[in-house]
Amino acid sequence: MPEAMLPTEVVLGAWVAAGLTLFIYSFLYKDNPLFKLGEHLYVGISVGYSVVLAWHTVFLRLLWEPLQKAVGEAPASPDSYVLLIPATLGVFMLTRFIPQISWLSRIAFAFVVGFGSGVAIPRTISSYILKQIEDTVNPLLTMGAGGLTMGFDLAAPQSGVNTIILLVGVVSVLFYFFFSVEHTGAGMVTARTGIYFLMIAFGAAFGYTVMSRMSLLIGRFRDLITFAGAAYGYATLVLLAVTVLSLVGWELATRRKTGGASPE
Amino acid sequence: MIFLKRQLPLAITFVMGIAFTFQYYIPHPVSEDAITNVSKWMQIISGFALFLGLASLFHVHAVKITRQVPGWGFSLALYVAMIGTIVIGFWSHGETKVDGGQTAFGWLYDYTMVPLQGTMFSILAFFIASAAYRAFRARSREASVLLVAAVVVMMGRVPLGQFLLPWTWDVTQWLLNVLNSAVRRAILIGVSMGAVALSLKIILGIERSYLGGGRDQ
Amino acid sequence: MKDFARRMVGIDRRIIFLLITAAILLPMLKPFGLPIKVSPEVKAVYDYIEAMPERSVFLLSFDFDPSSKPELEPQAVALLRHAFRKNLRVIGMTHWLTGTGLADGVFSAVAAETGKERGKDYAFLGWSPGGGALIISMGQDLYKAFPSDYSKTPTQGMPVLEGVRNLRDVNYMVSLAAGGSGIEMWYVFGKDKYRFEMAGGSTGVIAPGLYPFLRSGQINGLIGGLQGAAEYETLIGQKGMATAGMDAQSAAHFVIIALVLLCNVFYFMLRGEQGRPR
Amino acid sequence: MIPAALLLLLFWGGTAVAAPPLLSPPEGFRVLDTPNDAGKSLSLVWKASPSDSKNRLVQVWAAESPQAAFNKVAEFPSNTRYVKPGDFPWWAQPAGKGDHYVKLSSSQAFPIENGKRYTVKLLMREGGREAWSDVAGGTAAPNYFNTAQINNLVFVLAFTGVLLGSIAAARRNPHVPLRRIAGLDAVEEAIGRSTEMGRPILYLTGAGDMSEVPTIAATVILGEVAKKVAHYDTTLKVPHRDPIVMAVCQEIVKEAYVEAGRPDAYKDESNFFITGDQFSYTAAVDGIMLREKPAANFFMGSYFAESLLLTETGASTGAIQIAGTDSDHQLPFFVTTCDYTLIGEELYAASAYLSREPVLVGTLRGQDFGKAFIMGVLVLGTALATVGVVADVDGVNYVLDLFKDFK
Repeated sequence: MPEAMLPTEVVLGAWVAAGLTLFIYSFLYKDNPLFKLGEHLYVGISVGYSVVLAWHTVFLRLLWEPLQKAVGEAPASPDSYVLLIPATLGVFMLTRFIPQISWLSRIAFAFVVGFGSGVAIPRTISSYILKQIEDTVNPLLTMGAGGLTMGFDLAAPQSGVNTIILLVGVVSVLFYFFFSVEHTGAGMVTARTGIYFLMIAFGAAFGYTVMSRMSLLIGRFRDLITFAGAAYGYATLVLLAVTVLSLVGWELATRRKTGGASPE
Repeated sequence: MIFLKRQLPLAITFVMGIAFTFQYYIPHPVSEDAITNVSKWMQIISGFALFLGLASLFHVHAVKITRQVPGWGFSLALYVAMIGTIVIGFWSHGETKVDGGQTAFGWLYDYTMVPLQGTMFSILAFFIASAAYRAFRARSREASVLLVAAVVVMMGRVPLGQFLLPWTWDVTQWLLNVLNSAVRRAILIGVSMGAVALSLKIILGIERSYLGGGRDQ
Repeated sequence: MKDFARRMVGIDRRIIFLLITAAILLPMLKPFGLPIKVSPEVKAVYDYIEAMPERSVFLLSFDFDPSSKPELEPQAVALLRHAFRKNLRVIGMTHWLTGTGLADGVFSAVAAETGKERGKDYAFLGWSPGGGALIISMGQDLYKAFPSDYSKTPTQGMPVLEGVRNLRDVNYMVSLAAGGSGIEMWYVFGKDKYRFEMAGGSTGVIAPGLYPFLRSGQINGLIGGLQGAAEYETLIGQKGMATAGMDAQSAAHFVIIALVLLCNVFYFMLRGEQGRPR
Repeated sequence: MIPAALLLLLFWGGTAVAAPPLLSPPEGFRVLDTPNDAGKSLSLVWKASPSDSKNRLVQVWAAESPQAAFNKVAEFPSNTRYVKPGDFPWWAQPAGKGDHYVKLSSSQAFPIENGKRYTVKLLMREGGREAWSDVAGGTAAPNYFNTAQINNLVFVLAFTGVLLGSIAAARRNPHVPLRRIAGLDAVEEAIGRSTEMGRPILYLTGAGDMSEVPTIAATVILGEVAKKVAHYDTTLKVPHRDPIVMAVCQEIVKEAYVEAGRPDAYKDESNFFITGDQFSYTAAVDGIMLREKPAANFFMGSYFAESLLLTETGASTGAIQIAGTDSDHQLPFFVTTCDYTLIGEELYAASAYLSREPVLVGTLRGQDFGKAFIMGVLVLGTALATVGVVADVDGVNYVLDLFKDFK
């Protein structure tokens, strides 16, 4: 196999990435300094990244540049300065941690939360309530060429039998979350039906989540396998050995210090 | 002062809330312009809100370092990583690529942040397996139903399951499209009603905890 | 016998971790390649793009960050390959700040592979704060919401955006979502008012919660998790990362199923002894 | 038949040389301002005809003023563009059911301005034959209210009324009957067991901030748990990931101790901040579970991927675990790994049930009214829709349209 020459920064990157990945996986053995280091680096780097991007996007692109342009074009017009309103409110928001003037942040929050609540009400009713009712209320029978028929095809989501199942499911689960009456008699039957529906949906979600998490693992392993190649100087394999040895060393050192009990 | 601290925020919430609830029903350009401008303002304000979370992080770790509590070295590592990233980021003008070539900032992103974030979540794959082994029991009829549904979906969503037991594919499709939809829809309706109720209470000043502090403030 | 069961129930979970590692690693090193079935919800997305005329406007929103990269990146790549092959004008963006670099990388890579030009065939607008407010803002005036794209080129006058004033001029939109600020938000603040057709691609975790929207037609298709990505790869006839991962996925699922079954076997063996446990 | 047709063709063909034969022109053609919009758009309406077909084309010709020349602005087959059921509610239909309806928006080819009168006529074409409709005029204007969405507004107002009413009722009598919630009985048991074993109680309020319903519910339940803890004199530990939630919880716990008559036993340190980062927080809480082995773990509020890491570790220490969350994507894990789980809205209900605070009880009742109403609509609506199909009557739509989402 001919060895492709990779640029130095790519090889270096592979070593760093593989090392950090293995540090984090060392948590599977137990909580340890390597994991803690990886985790703190992760927080630090993502915060740093957010700061840089937020600065360039919010301050420069949305605030500074439009303001500069507007003021440059019409310095006398008050409209040019309108962006100072949200900027001021944004600064108010940051006063939350200065106790003497933290009340200023309430004004900013009031603005954001008020807008958010107002915007949400009609849209929630439209998309999450009316639209959902609309799709649940369907005729159970259809008028076909041969007169009235009811679809018994389970595989067709819109068939009559599935319409009934959907209706029973929605109503019984809604009833389970109905708190004004005690679940006795007919109510109990409905609520129990609701629970079974809930459990089936949770089961399906569990199965789907397993799939999701395994995919993430596959993605990470794919990188580790790539980095184990000769082109990358067998980064994964070397670093795996280093990680394992460090863990053993750490374990021995702490055992000696605490007299047998390993720390958590 | 009491007015500024207490009534003014409530008044702003009320006015904004009512105005933008009704905005939805008003197609007139005046109303459209209002939402265009205010939504842009919100973009800017929420940009600032991002720094709110950062401030508390800064504070917590600064305290750890100055007091030298156990593990303060990790806080120091966090600071170094954060400041390093910021410096490199500004040095690269916030660009990850320039003329097709990667900047130092882009390198940092690709080789540290991407693997770290991805790995953190992939750990859950292991925990989901051990949870499945230790906790996933048919303790009751409800738990059994959950278990069977989970196993069927796990089968039906991968090629090996579809190959060995082809019916799991169809059953999975039906479970997701009909039973699961019904439950999600009911939850959605219930939760949305909760959300609308909360929004109404916020607008009307009945619910004030978002302003922080005690509930009477 | 019961002793054995008890020992097995209390087994060190690190042994299970090793089992999972093996289940994923072995098929990746030696794949067995099973055929992939295509579900109607994925086919719907494919069909819609397939039927779009050339130079239609396709908006792809990357609403995830690196933590969901393995699931959603293959979806993004497959969708982009398809859109570029159909000569659509593609607009990219993200609501997730930390996903920006990732999204830009995917765009550049697929564009380079298909010989498409930034600014002419596609635009990557980058990240902007606001969530729902950003969508409303884009729905009213795209150029106010994004005065410049990710590489700081002014959006006004970009050839790819010719005739696009706001979201109403978008023909199709797909949100690739890993959580809250994704598909539902795009529907509630975007499609509901600005009337473009849209679909979703999501991680497995949130996919089941999106089925009510699929049923009611609020989204016209749904690509769920790695399996969904593999289905899309099958449809465009270009196998990629997702198809390659499906064998490992199969193996891991079967290990979990085996673990669940074992757990229950031991549970029933021990049940008599402890009375009826809770 | 054929000779007759031939004859007809011959006859018509003969006269066609002189003047094209007349097609029946579109009837009842009207131009109106598009209803419920922001202006700059006109709507065209005319009656459907049985002879509409895909071969018969309709062209729209419009002029900027009665004097100006007409330009062609659109063309489509005559059997398209109808008022379809579901497009408009019965109270806001621009034309009768089955009529033709075309929305003409302002475009570069034909800009439409508000307040200006435009004249429009239609041309019908089939083969070589043509027919013009009457000329009609209309003026575009922006509207102040979208009447198609009036049902949405009625919902908002009615729900506001019900909510305020039930909160007022709950203020008068907060002890309205609420159903028993199974998980809540276990709270007392868990606290009792902790006391017996002399181990602490761990209480988490979730990932959300104070603007989220589940977090508010979690803090309210914390108050009730703290009262019992104060009574039994057990240790309570509440690690936080949001400084504001922590400040709120400190006040709530303090109040609870005072109410339980044990202000001396209150410690500010029982609420403490760890970090806002998801996994650092999780690792730290897992550490607390393993070191201090709490006898009871409470997980209330909203959770994300960390849920399983927390409950799995908690289960391995043998603690009684009680969860309550509306994060539906995490519920499967709580249900499988915890002893009791308050599912979704049960969490909100639990906070009302325990605290009997009028606002919470009232909100719960208000939502119950809403749910009862929706359940009724679903069942009766399905019945009505079925009747509509069986009896083939359109009248049911007068009711069903009320619960549809229109734009």
